[in-house]
Amino acid sequence: MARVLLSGALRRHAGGRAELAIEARTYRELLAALEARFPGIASLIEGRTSLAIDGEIIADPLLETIPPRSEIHFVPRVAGG
Amino acid sequence: MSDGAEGARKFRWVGTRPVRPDGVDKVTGRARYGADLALPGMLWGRVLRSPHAHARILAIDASRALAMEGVKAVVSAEDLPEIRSEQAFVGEGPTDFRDLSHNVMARGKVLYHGHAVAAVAATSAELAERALAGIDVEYEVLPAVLDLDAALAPDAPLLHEDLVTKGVNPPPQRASNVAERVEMGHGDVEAGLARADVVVEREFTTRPVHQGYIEPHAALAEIGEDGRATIWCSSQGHFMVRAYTAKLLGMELSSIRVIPAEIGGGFGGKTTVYLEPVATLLARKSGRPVKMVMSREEVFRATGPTSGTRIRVKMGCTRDGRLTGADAHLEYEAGAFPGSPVTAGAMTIFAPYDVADVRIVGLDVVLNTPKVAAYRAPGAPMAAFAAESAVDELARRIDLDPIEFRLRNAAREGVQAPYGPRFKRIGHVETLEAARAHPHYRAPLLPNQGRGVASGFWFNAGLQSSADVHINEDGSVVVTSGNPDIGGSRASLAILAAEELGIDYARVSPIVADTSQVAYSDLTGGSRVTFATGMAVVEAARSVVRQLRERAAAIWEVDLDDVEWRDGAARLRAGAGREPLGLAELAARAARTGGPLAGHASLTARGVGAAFGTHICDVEVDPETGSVRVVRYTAVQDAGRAIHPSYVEGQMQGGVAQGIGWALNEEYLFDADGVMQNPGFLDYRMPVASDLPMIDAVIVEVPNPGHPYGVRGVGEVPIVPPIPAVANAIHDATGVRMRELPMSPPRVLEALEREG
Amino acid sequence: MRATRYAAPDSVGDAVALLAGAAGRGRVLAGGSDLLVQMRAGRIEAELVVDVKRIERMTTLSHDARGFRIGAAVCGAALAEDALLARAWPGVVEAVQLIGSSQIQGRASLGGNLCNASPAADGVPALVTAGARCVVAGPAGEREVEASQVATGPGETSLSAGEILVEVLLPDPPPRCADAYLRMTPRSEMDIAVVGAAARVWLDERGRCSAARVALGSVGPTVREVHAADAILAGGALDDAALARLAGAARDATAPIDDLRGSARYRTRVAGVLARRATLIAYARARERR
Amino acid sequence: MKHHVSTTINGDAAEFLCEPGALLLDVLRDVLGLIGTKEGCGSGDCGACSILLDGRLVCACLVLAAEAEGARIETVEGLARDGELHPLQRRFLEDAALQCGVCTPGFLVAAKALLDRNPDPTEEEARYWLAGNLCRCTGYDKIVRAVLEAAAEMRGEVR
Repeated sequence: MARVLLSGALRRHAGGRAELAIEARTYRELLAALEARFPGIASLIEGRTSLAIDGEIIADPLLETIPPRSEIHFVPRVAGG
Repeated sequence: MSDGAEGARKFRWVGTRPVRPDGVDKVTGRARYGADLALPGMLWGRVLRSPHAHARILAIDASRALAMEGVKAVVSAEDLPEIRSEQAFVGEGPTDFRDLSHNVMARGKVLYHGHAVAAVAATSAELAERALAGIDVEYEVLPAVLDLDAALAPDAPLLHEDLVTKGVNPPPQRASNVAERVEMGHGDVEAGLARADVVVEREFTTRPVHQGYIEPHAALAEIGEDGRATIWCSSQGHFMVRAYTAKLLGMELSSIRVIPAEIGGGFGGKTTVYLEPVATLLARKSGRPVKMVMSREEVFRATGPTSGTRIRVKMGCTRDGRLTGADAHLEYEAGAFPGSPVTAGAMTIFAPYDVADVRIVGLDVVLNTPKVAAYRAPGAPMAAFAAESAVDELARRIDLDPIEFRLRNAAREGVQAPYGPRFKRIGHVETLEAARAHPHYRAPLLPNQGRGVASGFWFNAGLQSSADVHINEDGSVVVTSGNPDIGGSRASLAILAAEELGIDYARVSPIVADTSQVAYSDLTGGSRVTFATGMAVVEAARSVVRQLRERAAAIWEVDLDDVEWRDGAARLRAGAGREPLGLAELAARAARTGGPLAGHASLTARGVGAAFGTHICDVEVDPETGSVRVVRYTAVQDAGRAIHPSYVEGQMQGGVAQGIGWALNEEYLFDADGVMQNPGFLDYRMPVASDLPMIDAVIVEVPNPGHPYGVRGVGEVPIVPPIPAVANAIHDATGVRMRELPMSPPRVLEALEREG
Repeated sequence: MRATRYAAPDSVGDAVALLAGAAGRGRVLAGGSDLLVQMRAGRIEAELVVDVKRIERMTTLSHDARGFRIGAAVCGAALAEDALLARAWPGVVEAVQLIGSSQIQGRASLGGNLCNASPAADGVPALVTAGARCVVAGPAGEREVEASQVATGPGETSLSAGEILVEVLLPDPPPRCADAYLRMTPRSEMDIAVVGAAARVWLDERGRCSAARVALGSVGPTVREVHAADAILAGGALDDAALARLAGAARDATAPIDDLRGSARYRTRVAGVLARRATLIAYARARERR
Repeated sequence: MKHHVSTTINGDAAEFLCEPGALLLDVLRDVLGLIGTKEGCGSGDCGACSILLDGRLVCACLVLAAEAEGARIETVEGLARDGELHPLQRRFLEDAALQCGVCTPGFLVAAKALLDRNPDPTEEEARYWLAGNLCRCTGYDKIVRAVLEAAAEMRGEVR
C-alpha cells in the first residue's frame, strides 16, 4: 500500500482529496489505479511530472517499482539553467 | 574505491586544485569558439528581423535580394516543415517543438521586435547584411501586449488564438494570454496565517534580464549531396542541438552530426537553438557551408532573457519566530511563446523553510517580448527576492536575528517541501550556521552601510550522461564525455577518473566528444555535469578496474577475488608472492591478455542532491544620489563534496556577480512599441571589475548519499540569494524596503525620499 | 561597414583639402571610439574617413609660457600620463580619464569628445570651467573658439563643413586655483554620465573663495554653466548655507530630459549634489596650492 | 579601392589587403587567422577584442584595419615566448581565473598593458584598469588575484 499525496491541479482532479492509499507495486500499476478512480488524471501525470518516492525524485519513472508503505508525490518537471 | 559519501576517506585528487587540461589553449588564444571556425567556399548568413512587436505576415518576397550581388540563398518559414504542437522532453525541460520552430523562423505572425522572419546567405557578411534590405515583407501591424496588466486584461489582444490555459479544471472556454496556471502546496494556508502573531503581505516586481554571456551565438553548417549535415556550434549541449535541428528540419538524427566548439558562456541561454537550423537550411539551399554569428544587438533582442515578474507573498510567524503560513501568487512573463520558469519559481519560493500550511499559485503569461530562455536556477532568483525580503521583514518585526529566524524555520531532512516530497539529507542548517559563525557577520559597519542576509535553494538535475574511459597502451587514460565544458568540468571528470584508477591526474586526458563519438548525453546545465557525468565517469572507471583485476588474476593464475586494485596497481590480497601490476604494465600486456582496456557507462543519474546557500552582503548607500555599492560579500554554499574547489568557488563567485547585476542595474528597457532601448553592453549594465569587492566563497560539505563521492550540483544555487541579500542590506542601511528591480540609483533615491 | 575611402594625411592643410574635396560626406577620425561605433550602427554614413593621427601637431601635447597646447587627437591615456597637465588641471584630466575604459582611453581624444557633441560628454564641463579655447582649421584658415561654443546641440557643432578642430589650448592656472570633475553613473566605470559637474575655485591670500565657475553636463542639449556660482561663493566662507544656495542654483541651471539613462527629475536633483561636491574638492585642492 | 597594409604583429612582419571600412578585428580574425582576439559586442564595451597598438591598449573592433599601416600590434597569441607561457597566462591557469575562457585573451592583454605601466598595482587600481573587460562567469575575484600574483612574481617577489 502506497500513500499518494496530491496537490494543486491533481488534487482538484481527484475531487479535492489530498491523500490516497493505493495498492500498487510499480509505477504503471499506480498510474492505472489512479486513472481507474479518477479518469483523465493520468494525462496530467504521465510525461509532465516526475515521480517522488520517499523524497527521491525520479524524472523517468516508467519501470520504477513502488516499495510498500512509501510516500508518493508527483512533482512538476522543470528545466535547469 | 570510494567508501560512499559519509566516510572520511583521504582522497588523493578529489578536493585538490590542479590546472585544467584545456587551460593552455584558452590562455594562448588557440581554443576555438563558435565564431572561430571557417570552411573553404563558406557563405555568411544574416537574419532579417521583425521591426514590429506584433504583426501578421502577409507576404515575403525575396526576389530583389536573390538578384543582389553575392546572394546564394534566402529562406523563411516556408522552408521549414509545419510542426503540430507537441510537448516533448528532450533533455532539460518541457519544449514545444511548434513554438520552437516558430521562434527560430516566424510563421504567420511576428510576436516580438527582433523576431526572425527570413535569412539570407551570401559570399560575405557585408553582402548578406545588405541583401536583407532586398527582402520585402508585407505586415499587418497588430496592437502589441507589452506588460502583465495588458496581457491579463479581459479584452487583451491575443498572441495565440488557440492558447487555452492549461492546469485549469474545467478548461476555460476562451483563449487568453495565460498559457498555464500552476498550483501547489499543502495544509490550509488561511488557517496557518490566522495562527500567526505577525503577518507580512507585499508585492515585488522584477524586469527581464539577460544571461549576458560574452560570446554571441554562432554556428557553421555544411550539408553534403548525400543529405548528411555537419554542424559546428557553441551550445550547452550538442545532443540537444542535434535533436532540435532534426525535429525542426524533419531530418533523421543519424544524418546530423554536431561538433561542439568551446562555448563562451551560456548560463541556460544556450540550452535551445536559434541559428543552427537556419544555417543548415541555408547550407542545403545554397549547396555551400554557411556561417552565422549573431551581433550583440541580436543576442539581446532575439535570444531568451528571463522573465519579468510580479510576485505577491503573504507570510506569517509566531512571536518567537516560527513560520505558520506562506501564500504566494506568481505572474511570470513568458515572452512570445509559453514557457516561463513560473513552475520552478513556485517550487523554490518557500523551499528553504519548513512551513506546515503553504500555497503557491503561478501564471505563465505570454506577451510581445522575446521568448524567455533558461537563466541559471530559472525562476528562483525573483521568487527569492520576494520570500527572503518578507522573511527579513518578519524577523525585524519580532526583533529576531535574521539568521536565527531562518534557523528556526530551516528545511531539513524529512521536512515536506512546498512542491510535495520530503527532503532527503540537505545542508541548509549547516550553511546558516557557517554564515553566522563567519567573521563577516560580526564585522563593524561604517555610516550609510548595511548588512543583508538571504538563503537560496535549487533542486539540481540528474538526467542522462555517458562516458568512456580508455586505457592507452602506455597506461595513460582518455576520458570521453558528451558535455561541453564551460566551468572547468573537464578537470573535475579527470580528477574523478584519476581518483578511481589511482593514477596521476596529469595522465588523464578528458575529451568532449561530438554526437557521433559518444553515447547520448543531456546538456550542460541544471548544475548536473560533475554530478551526473561524474557518476558515469566513476562507473566507467570502475568497469575498467574490474577488467584490470581480471587481467592480473589471469596473469597470476589466481581467483579474481584474491586481487584488489589499490593506489594504481593490482595487488594480491594475500600479500606476498606477487609484485603489484601497475596500470602501465597491464596496459602494455593488454593485447596478450584479452585486448584493449576500455570502460563505458551510460546512465540516467539517480540520487540527485538538492543544495542550499546562505549569503551575507554589505552595501554602502549614497543618501544624496541613491547609488548602492557592494562593499563586502560572503557566499556560503553546500557542495556535498567539492571535487575541484577552485571551480566550485568560481561558480559561487560568478553566480553572486550575476545576482548583484540583476539586483542593481540590469533591465530590459522597452519603448511604447516594444522595441528594446538598450541592446548593448553600455546601457545594459552588467557589473564591471571595479563594481565588485572580492567575493568570499565558503564551501560547506554535507555529502549527498546518492552520489559515490557525495557530490551536489553547485552551478545554480549561488544566483538565488544575491538579489534579496542586496535588498535586505539596503534596508539595513536606509530603513527603506526596495520591492522593485533593478535597485538603480534613481529608484533608491526616490524610495529614500518617499520613506527614508 | 561602408566607407569607400580612407586617407591619413600628415598635415592639417592636406586634411582640410581632403575634407573640402569630399563635399560634406567626409568625417575626421581621431580616436574613433564614437565615430566608428556610430558608423557600424549605421547612424553615420561617411564616404571618406580622414585619419588625423599622422599629423604631428594634432598628436602632440606641449607646454610653453602661454600654457598647454593639446593636439585634438591626443588620446586620454597620454593626457593622464602628462604630470605637468595633471598637476595644473586635475579636473580636466580626471574628466578625460572617465571617458570610457582603459581600452577607450587608448584611443578617445579631447577633440573627438568635443566634436561628437554628446550632451553627456565628460570632457567638456571641465574645459568650460577652465576657459579652454580651441584652434579650428578650415578652408578659410585658422580661428580660435571657446570650448563652450564648439557643441551647439546633440551631435551638432559650430564647425562648418570642412573645418577640423586641431588643438585645445589651456592657460596655466593662477596660484591658489584648482578644478575638479564628478559624474553620476550607475556603474563605477564603462558608463555614460547621467549627470556631470565641473567646478573651479580661486582663493585669495587668506584662503577665502575669491571666484568660482561651475558647469554641468548631461542636463541640457549642451553644457550648462551655473552663472550664479561666482556670486554665491565669491567673497564668502564656503559654508553649508552658501553650498546649499549653490546646489539650488545648479538645479535651476538644468534643463534635462528623461531618457533611458535617467529621469529629468533625478538629473536635476543630483546636479545640485555633484555641483556642491565638486566645488568642495576644487576648494580643497586650491587650498593645497597656498 | 582596397588598401595594402604592412604592419608588425607579435614581432613578425605582416601584410594584408583590406577595404577602407574594414575593422582591424575582422582582419586579424578572418584574414590573418588570429582567432585569439574575440568579438563580444563590436562597440568597444566588452574588451574581449583587446590588443596593443603601438603599446596602447585598445579595442580592435574600434580600429580601422587601414590604421594598422606601420603600426606595432600585439595580440594574445604573442604573449607566450619560446614555448614558455607568460607569468599572467600561468597564473590565470593556476588560480582558475577563467571558466568559459572567451574573455580571457582580452583580460591577459589588458593585464599585460597594466603591468607594463604599473608593476605593483593595488587591487583597486587593477579593478579600475580592467573595468573595460567584461566577464560573466567568474565575478572577477580570481582574475584580480591572478593579476596581482603575476605582478608580484614578475617583480621577483615570489616563486
